[in-house]
Amino acid sequence: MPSVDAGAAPAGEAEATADAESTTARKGGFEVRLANFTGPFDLLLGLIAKHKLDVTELALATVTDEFIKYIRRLQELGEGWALDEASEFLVIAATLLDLKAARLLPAGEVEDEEDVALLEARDLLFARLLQYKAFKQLAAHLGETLENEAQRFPRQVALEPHFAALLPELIWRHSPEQFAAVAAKALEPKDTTPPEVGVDHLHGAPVSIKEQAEILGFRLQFGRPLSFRALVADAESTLVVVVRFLALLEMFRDRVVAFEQPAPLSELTVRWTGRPEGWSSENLSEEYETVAAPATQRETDPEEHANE
Amino acid sequence: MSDYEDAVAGLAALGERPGGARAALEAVLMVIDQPASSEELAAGLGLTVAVVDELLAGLQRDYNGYTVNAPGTDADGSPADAGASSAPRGFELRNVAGGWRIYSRPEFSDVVGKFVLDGQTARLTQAALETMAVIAYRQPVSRARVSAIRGVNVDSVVRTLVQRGLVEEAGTDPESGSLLYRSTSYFLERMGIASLEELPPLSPHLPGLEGIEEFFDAERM
Amino acid sequence: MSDYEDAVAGLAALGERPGGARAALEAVLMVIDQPASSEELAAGLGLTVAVVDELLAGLQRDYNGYTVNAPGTDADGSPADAGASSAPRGFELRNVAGGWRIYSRPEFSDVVGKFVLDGQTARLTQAALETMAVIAYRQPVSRARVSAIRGVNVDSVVRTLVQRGLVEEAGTDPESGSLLYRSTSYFLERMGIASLEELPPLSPHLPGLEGIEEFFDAERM
Repeated sequence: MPSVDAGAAPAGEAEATADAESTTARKGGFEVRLANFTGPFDLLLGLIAKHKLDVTELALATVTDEFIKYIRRLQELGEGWALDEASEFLVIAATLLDLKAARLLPAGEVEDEEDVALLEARDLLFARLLQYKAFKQLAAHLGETLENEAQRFPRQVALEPHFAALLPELIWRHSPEQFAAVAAKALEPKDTTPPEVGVDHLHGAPVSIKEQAEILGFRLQFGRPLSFRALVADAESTLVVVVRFLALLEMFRDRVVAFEQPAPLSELTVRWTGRPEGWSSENLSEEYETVAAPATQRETDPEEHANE
Repeated sequence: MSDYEDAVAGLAALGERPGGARAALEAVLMVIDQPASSEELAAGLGLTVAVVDELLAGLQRDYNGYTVNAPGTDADGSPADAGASSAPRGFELRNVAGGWRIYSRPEFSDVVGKFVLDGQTARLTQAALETMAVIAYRQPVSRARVSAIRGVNVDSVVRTLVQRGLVEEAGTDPESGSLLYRSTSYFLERMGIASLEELPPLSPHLPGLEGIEEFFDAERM
Repeated sequence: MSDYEDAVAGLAALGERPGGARAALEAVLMVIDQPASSEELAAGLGLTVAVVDELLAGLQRDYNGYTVNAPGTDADGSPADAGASSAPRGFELRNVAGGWRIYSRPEFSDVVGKFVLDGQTARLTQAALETMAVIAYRQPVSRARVSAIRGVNVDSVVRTLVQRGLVEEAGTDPESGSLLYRSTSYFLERMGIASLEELPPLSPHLPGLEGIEEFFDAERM
């Protein structure tokens, strides 16, 4: 089903390929007509179909070049191509490239671990591709059925007045102010669901900026100026070093510490400048409070910063 | 007589379909919400008003249970009457205020009334209340837009609000062609306010409204 | 057998009216604005489900244009079939999303479309269809899992499907805590099927299913 209602297309996928098509028309020379692929599997299936290959055949290398050429083209087009999509494409391109490279090697020698891993990667790719193919076929069926069904119009007429009159009188207890509150809540943007980013592969222990600021504050407030090196001497991991540095920046913004560094890359000395009492890490700038306020959120914050 | 030729052409096209022009007319009558005049029906079906009037009369008799041979049936043997039955149906075709619509037969109003009342509550659901709020503050607004704002499909809820007289149709969107809805004077009455201007402003609850507005426009379907 | 007695009493009362129980059922079908199950209809009419099912089947045949003597018609001569006609009507009675409802016949979609302004929604994109398929066959399912199957992020597509009322949230996964999604009854309605079992089976599309299935369960997010 190449004809896709572009008007209703959700952002991302359709836009990227729409751009791609127009560019192809302009530049020419690129043999693959950039159809409206909905993802890497779709593209892969498209290329396999074009070469009349069976998905189950070991001829994927034939389409690898084209696949990678296509990715490169998409990359050149740049904008409108979402990061997560790009990475999916690249993961598959990398797998294909591996497989293609493996085919250039003498056959029949599956001995070392790398070869086994490659075979597993191939099986994984095949399996995912087959699964996707199945759902794509079912999607076509859904599309046809929905289209056929749209030919029928259900009877859903308004209730005849004498029946409507039978309905019990509506109970309405909302004052205009309460109603406005309902409206404000209903009109609040709900689109706060963050895209699901997998963090399973991250194993950093939870480190909180406030917690580290508390430690730093305690050491500086009741002692002499300390070098950054000394302040992080007991840090058990790089993550703690990073978080302590961020905490210092926060404290600097709150004007409770000052820095001294005689020359670039030389020793950084930190000095307490705040009043001796009345400071606590709870007073850190609001920006961090909003990020770190909920107890559950706090744990993941340092990780996020560490990632950046 | 181009009208006549058009009508014949229309009849021919419809005649090839199962049930012919009569069934086409029935199909329309069965799903339209607002009564339609014979002129409107004729225009939509590509038939002359005379032909539509005849078909309408045939359907009316048919639903009322006259048989093909009963008195009052046209003798011209038009295909419209070929399928007429002998027992009245549970519905009837009525011409009300210049428009035709299919209604349930009054003999069964007690049964139908009982069915309609079953499961009806006197209170609006939270979903209905929120939808009402969005319509009141964003009117005139299409269902698609309310759906986008609320993040769920609101078709049946809007129908309930219309049925309850709190919301009414307000023309169509010139761009998308979709129906627009607005609040009714009954809504104002229930809120105890004289006009929409008396609705409390949203700004205190909702800072940065402008940005949100854009956001929803971009997301529009 | 109080059920039976009730049913007989109901039948008797309705039987005295023109068109009888069949017409009463038709009258109710005229006012419902969403599919009604045979149980709901039976309760509203004071008939047994078995009787209502038989009446519904009779009406369905009747609207489709079978004559009384046509094959497939019950031989018991129930009043439901007394008025059956030979030409199909412009509408049909269908069992969709677990309930019965009257629809205009698809042959007249072009004509009816002119009169029904807001009935139809825009077509789904390829991406939306694929996402819908995965959710329909793997429900309840998280977005992450749908993404894994489709190979692309599906957040915005799922949001669109939720707004269109085709998909809804179905709690959270006890392990990962991520939101789960399932298809709605509106999806069944739009598909014209009574339940999810009527979807074509997935297995023929998946070669060598056994091994793969295990494999994907392991991959499950």
